[in-house]
Amino acid sequence: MSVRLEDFHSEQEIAWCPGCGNFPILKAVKEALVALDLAPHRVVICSGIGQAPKLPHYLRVNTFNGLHGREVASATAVKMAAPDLTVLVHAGEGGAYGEGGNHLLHAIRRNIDITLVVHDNKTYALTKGQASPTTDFGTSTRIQPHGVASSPLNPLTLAISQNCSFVAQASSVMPDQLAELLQTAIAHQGFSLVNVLQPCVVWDKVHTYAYYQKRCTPLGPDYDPHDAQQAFLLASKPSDKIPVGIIYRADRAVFNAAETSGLDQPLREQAVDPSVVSGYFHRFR
Amino acid sequence: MSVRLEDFHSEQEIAWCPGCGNFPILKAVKEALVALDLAPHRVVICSGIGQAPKLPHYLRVNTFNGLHGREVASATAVKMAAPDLTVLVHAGEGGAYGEGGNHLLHAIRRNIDITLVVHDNKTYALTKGQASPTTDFGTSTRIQPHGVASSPLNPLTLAISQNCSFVAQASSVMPDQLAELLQTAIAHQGFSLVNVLQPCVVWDKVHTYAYYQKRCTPLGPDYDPHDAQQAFLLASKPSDKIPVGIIYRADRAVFNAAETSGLDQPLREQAVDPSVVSGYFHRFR
Amino acid sequence: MFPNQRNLCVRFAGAAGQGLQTAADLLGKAALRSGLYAYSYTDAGSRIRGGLNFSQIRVSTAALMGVVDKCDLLIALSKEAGEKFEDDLAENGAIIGLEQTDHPRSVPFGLEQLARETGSPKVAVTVGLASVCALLGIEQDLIDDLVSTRFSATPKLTETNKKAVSAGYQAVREWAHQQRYQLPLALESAVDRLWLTGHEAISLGAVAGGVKFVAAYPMSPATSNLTDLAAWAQDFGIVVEQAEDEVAAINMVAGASYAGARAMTTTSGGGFCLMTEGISLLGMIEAPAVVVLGQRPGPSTGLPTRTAQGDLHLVLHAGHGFFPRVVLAPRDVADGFEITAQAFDIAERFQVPVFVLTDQLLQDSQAVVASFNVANLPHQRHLLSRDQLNAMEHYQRFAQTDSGVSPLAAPGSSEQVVVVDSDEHDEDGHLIESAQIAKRMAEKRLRKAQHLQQAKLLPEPNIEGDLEGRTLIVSWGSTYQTIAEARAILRQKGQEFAHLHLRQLWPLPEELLRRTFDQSASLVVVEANLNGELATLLRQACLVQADHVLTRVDGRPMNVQELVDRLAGVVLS
Amino acid sequence: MFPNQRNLCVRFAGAAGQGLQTAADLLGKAALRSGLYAYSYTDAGSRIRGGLNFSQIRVSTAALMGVVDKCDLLIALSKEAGEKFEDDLAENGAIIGLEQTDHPRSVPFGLEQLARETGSPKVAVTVGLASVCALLGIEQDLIDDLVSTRFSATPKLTETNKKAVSAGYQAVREWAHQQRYQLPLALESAVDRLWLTGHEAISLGAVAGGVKFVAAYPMSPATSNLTDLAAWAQDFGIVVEQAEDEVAAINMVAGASYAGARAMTTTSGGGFCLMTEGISLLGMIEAPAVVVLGQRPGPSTGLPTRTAQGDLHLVLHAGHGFFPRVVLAPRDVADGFEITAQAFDIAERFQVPVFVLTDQLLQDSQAVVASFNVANLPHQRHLLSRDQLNAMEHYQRFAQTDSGVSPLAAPGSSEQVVVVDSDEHDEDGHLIESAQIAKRMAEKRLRKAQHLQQAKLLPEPNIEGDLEGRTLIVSWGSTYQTIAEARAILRQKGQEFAHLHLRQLWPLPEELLRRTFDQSASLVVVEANLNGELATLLRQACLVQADHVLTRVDGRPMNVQELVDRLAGVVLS
Ligand SMILES: Cc1ncc(C[n+]2csc(CCOP(=O)(O)OP(=O)(O)O)c2C)c(N)n1
Ligand SMILES: Cc1ncc(C[n+]2csc(CCOP(=O)(O)OP(=O)(O)O)c2C)c(N)n1
Ligand code: SF4
Ligand code: SF4
Ligand SMILES: [Mg+2]
Ligand SMILES: [Mg+2]
Repeated sequence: MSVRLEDFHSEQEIAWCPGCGNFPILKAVKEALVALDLAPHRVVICSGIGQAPKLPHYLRVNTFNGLHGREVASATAVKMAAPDLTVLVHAGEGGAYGEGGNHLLHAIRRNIDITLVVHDNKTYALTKGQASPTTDFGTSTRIQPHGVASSPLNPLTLAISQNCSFVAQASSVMPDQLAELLQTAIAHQGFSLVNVLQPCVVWDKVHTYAYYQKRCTPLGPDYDPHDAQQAFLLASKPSDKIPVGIIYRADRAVFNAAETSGLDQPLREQAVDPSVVSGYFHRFR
Repeated sequence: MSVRLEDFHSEQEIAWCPGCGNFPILKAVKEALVALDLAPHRVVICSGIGQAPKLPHYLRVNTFNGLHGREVASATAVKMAAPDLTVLVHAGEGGAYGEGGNHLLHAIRRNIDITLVVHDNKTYALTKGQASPTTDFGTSTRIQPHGVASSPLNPLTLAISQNCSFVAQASSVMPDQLAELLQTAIAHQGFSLVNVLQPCVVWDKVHTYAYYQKRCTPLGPDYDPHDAQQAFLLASKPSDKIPVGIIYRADRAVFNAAETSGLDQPLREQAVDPSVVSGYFHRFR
Repeated sequence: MFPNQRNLCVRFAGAAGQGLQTAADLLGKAALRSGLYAYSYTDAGSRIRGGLNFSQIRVSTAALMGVVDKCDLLIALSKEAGEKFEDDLAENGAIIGLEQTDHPRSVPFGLEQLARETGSPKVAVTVGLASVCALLGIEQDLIDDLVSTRFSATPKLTETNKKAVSAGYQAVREWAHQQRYQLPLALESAVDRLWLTGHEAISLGAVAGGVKFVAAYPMSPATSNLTDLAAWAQDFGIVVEQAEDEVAAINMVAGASYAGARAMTTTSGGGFCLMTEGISLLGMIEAPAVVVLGQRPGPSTGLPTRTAQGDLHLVLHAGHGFFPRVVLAPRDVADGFEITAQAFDIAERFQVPVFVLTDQLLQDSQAVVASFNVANLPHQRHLLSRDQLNAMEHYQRFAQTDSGVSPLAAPGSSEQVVVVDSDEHDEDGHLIESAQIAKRMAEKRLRKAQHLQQAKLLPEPNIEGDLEGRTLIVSWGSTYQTIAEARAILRQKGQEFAHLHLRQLWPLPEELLRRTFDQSASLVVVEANLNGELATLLRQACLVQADHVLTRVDGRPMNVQELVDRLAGVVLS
Repeated sequence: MFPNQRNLCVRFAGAAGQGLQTAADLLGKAALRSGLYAYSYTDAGSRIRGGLNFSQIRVSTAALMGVVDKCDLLIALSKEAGEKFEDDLAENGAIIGLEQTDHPRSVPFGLEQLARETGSPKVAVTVGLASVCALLGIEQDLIDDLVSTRFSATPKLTETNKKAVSAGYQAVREWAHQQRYQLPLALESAVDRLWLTGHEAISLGAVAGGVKFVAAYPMSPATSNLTDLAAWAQDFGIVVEQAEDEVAAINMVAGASYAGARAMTTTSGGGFCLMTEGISLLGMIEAPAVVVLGQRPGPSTGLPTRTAQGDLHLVLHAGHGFFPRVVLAPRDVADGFEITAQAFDIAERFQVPVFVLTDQLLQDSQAVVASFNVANLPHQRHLLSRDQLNAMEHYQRFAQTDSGVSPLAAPGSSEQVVVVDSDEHDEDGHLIESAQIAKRMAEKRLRKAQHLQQAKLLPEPNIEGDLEGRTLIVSWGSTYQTIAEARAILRQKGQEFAHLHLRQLWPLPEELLRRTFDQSASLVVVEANLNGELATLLRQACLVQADHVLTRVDGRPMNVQELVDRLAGVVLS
């Protein structure tokens, strides 16, 4: 029997604002999981704290809703412990690129098979609209009344620069393409970064639905995501057209925890046998 | 009276191993400071924990030897508080790219005028030779007996990807060029990253003096560091020639703490006057 | 209490985003300008729109800053708000809802309809505010004025809101029962008072304490201090930086402090945990710093927008290894100012981290308080001057002294260099391996801790009430006013309690405590946590066991009536 | 003690990189194989080459694992080593140096010259090792064998080292005084014993406890556990990951634990601080985990390669908000095995973080111990099986129970989903705002803490010695053997002390403690920190004030003679 949308139905009341750009993402994730025939109990969604990270409560799925900015670290371990499960991370860009920037860098290095979906709304939404790492230079906020003095982080070039094996951009305003991209990202073996441009209807009056509708431009069929140079150029060059689609792909060895452990079963299945240590006693004689 | 090498003389016993690649860096820093006529009391060197971070003790200079991986964060604040002083950071690549990776990312975004010198010896030397973020894939260490399973971080492309205003690479095996580069980096207004390839004679038998002597190739006079595309290509492409020199430069606004504070004197000079708050009382009536 | 009541409690209830806090704020300001007192606090969930929140404000003729559970006027800005809170109505209270209902307490008008008549249903909250003001007897002009100022940026909004104010006043005038809520006004006294939140008081205290550097990462309920100081940065000359994470924030504070700035950070429990390695660094390099910790219920993310007093032992033991520290906790809004201003002086004078423990209740509470006296606050820096430094042969950052406090210098002040190290170091600040030096420096830090224990930081706490043979209440932090009010009520009922409220939690005034405990018949500790943090500290410091520990752990503030009942129960038990 | 002494202390002293630890290791192994006991510890600075370090090893006919300050044989591998330590020679001790000197205690040969004769001056340390073995009466074949195995990778090195062994034996044979150092051997008993370090015992304990996931970031003195487990990973089936930082490490542990793995991390104080937010997360999501904390002197970086017991209160209060936890501390090398194995079972059984407090002394100490008994160790997992889960209508991760412990399931085990949240949550694991649920869940955690307090975790501690009317020594952690030996010496002098050594620091056996304190005449706490961490905990938990707290704060271990003197002084005072 194949997986249906209803399997993901959750009773939880959704605490997002009406019209929030997170809704299309929630819908897209469910659709992607259904399309991949992944049942709720075969999937773990990890998240931290923020608006985006509330997502896993809004579908029926294994959920590790941990700490702000640490979602990638925890998800990495979930995958190491349970390689048989599909592991997704939903994070705000504040968590993923701010508090948790270091984990992202090193997750890319590891190329562990998890999919990081960043709900990039260019603001710390849950804490009421402070600048986030992707807020534009000069934007004024309550903590930066004279304008943000740092340049925004570019997550795409960052990931490309470290040869991240899957780098994509999507937007809440193109929900079908988003669902499709998520499906590809989840299916991709290795670390996938999907930066989703998500309007926040409360704190950001610039990056609205209309803003993205006007600018988001799917990559053409000619675009070759395997060309790092081209990807770098595309992602770094400021332009009125915001590229959405798979920006970069690299063929890289996928992190395999079994290589260090030699185990072929998930760690939850491992029994305890204190007597194994006796096999080592000769080393200490 | 101009600054002399002897002004930097320190009585401290140097705890590095004989032949360590840190010695040429120590010498080069002193030379760069002398060349820039910067007296010891006008300079602050920040560092963390590791072999490299011991450096500031080995010259007479204002020293903030703080926490492993946090040197950039502390240095950022030293510069904000004392814009009149020259601020350098000496870090191991473990501190700068591992424990402290997030601070590096955000220091690049801020473009604050400090110079980060990373002693990149591809190992956690002080803690006895574990893999560091720049250790080659597959290298076996005591913690990675079956080989490092992550790809090495590429600090140069990382910095270029975020439009870091000054990105250079140098090596202990070319001490004169190193001193010159440091001089340029310190003189540069904005955040400078100098990745110094530093042989560790104890833990790394591959990246020896000979290894670097054979490979390190200064950039030619035709190389234009302002071209991001070219810099990215140069820094990302594996090659037998390791480029040393200024890899990338970008013209960017320099972080200026006075813009938020409106102060034109360093913070140490600021008096305390509780009565200033009275000027605000009308707001609360 | 009718008809002569001298205080009135108003609850604005509805969804996040409906302007509940703004309404309470404006009402408080109106009260202030009318010579009344006011106190408000907020009950909100962790979302930006929707849900069920309230802001409750007491308006009174004398300062009354306890949290109470009943309200006289419920301004229900949603149907659910009316239903959920109707049981919280005090005797003779009234419900002012979106619609007039057949609830016996409903006023004979509906806010939504009146709002719609002004042209915008969104101003229902303003109609509610106006009707409250009308009931209290506050002049309409005053509210008009406040509303105009608040919405001055958008003239259209001003217009609709002013219409809403009219509508509210008009509706009340038409209602027969208006008089019973009126309070006597005393307009002349307003000038000596302020209406401000706990976080504003703390932020102003930081300014008075000379803060020049703030690095922090947003986290409820401490974000507000960062926001205040960022907004005020240019007026007071403060470098304010939003750090990439809390680890950066505290290491920035350490760097700025080293460079001679009065530096602070502000965070909540989770963020504070990330700072603890840096706190230990401050201890080792003896860098002055102020950490404002806004408590909320844990563990972990817990209840992010609610209140608790669960981090006392956390700050007492944060950071590995031993080093001296000071822990202070303001008892109410006004105290936030005083304590924070003092914290900066103490930090620099003794070169220690000083923790200011606040909590969501205190941070987001707003109160009419006496205007702050700034004349007696410390106003000296404790840094060596250029001349003093130049006169020295060789400056040693960690020179041995009897008190353990070494003369402090900032780099760049003179030709001397300033060396600090997170490793154990010698007097010069250089790292060492020697057992002798290690011992000497550890003992220096211990001496400093002992010196702090002897030093006068804050004045000794008062014992309120007559101690002899009575039950003593011991408490700390934001519960003060609520306990004080509960005691007053109990006194009227013939039950006297003495009260000792600690503003300085570390070092503790141990001698005073022991003396006081000896004199009291029994000991009740009141605090909002699961495990009796203060009670445990008293065991440790004074070898005394509280007879009762009254706690509350659901993230909601203790209230006066609850305390009256529980304290009465304690005596009976 | 000559000529019938039954133990001999050898100090290998020189620079980092000279192979001092290897020498001690091989000597211990030789002792083990000769039926003797051995105990060694290391005194080293934070550098890779140079400086002045030593490894000191006691070889004895009975188990003697106290730290002593004097050595019988000083193997001085540098001139400075000879000069620095000559005062530490015991009566009748001898110096074996690089050169023969005119020091009255110098043996009539020099290691460097003998080494040079073998072709490599670098093997001076092997010559030294061999001469010690020769003096002890250990068979040359045995050492030859050990040296061959150690250098089996490089035949050339084996060759020179074997020559060095010969040279050492030869030199001793030519020296008249060799007999006086000989110990009686008992070869047959070797098979039941192990020679291993504290960190190896702890790492083996982790394996016996079923560890399946390790994430950590290197930090002295805890790196060694990470190294051990990484080396053994494939043999025992363990996922070992070097994290990018400590914050990642603990959040990985939380993730792996959620996914059903027995998970641990290992770190020291500074790294632990960075983990504390994650510790609070473990508390909130009730994830089992073991944290091995290797203590070293703080604050901050402190003395990175030295020892301390300064982080007891840190682990007791790490993480914001209240949640149950367990703190254990092995008392010696063998105990490291037992305690760590138990820690994993306790963690999973009660779904709490369990802290294993070790320190540099214990980690790097090496001892001959009885082979570990694995038969009685717990060997059950406490996870719901697929069948159990399938039989449930609806699995609730945080179901209410009397004990506060909810049935534990891992995601993927069945079709049930497992939901955890760092926010306050309901029984399903979903985040909530409700006051009622918040209270219920906080009380569930409190019940679990109380349940832990009642539960039998480790056996109650023994009181050693006769308590009645005597002074009681209370201690914890790595000081145990040194205190035991000091007591034995004092007993011979007619001064009896009782001794209570705590292996379980939290929850404390409060009742036993109170009973014991009541019976003893006075109380001395012995611990290696500045501020009496255990003494403070006893005040808090038992309302008892230690009469004396004997501390040491310079990063060097307390030694037997020092304790003998100080304990004697305590009784006189
Ligand atoms: C360690 C820590 N620091 C700070 C916070 C407070 N906090 C909660 S959400 C958040 C920012 C959320 O921004 P983002 O990650 O972009 O998510 P969004 O709400 O925009 O979806 C912050 C700072 C926290 N929970 N934990
Ligand atoms: C928070 C923290 N974690 C771990 C350590 C232990 N530590 C000290 S130095 C070091 C690594 C040093 O490597 P690197 O930064 O590359 O410097 P190097 O010694 O190679 O020059 C580590 C892990 C520490 N001091 N602090
Ligand atoms: S604040 Fe913004 S991101 Fe958060 S729920 Fe509302 S619209 Fe969405
Ligand atoms: S271990 Fe390596 S990096 Fe460290 S001092 Fe020795 S040679 Fe230099
Ligand atoms: Mg965001
Ligand atoms: Mg390194």
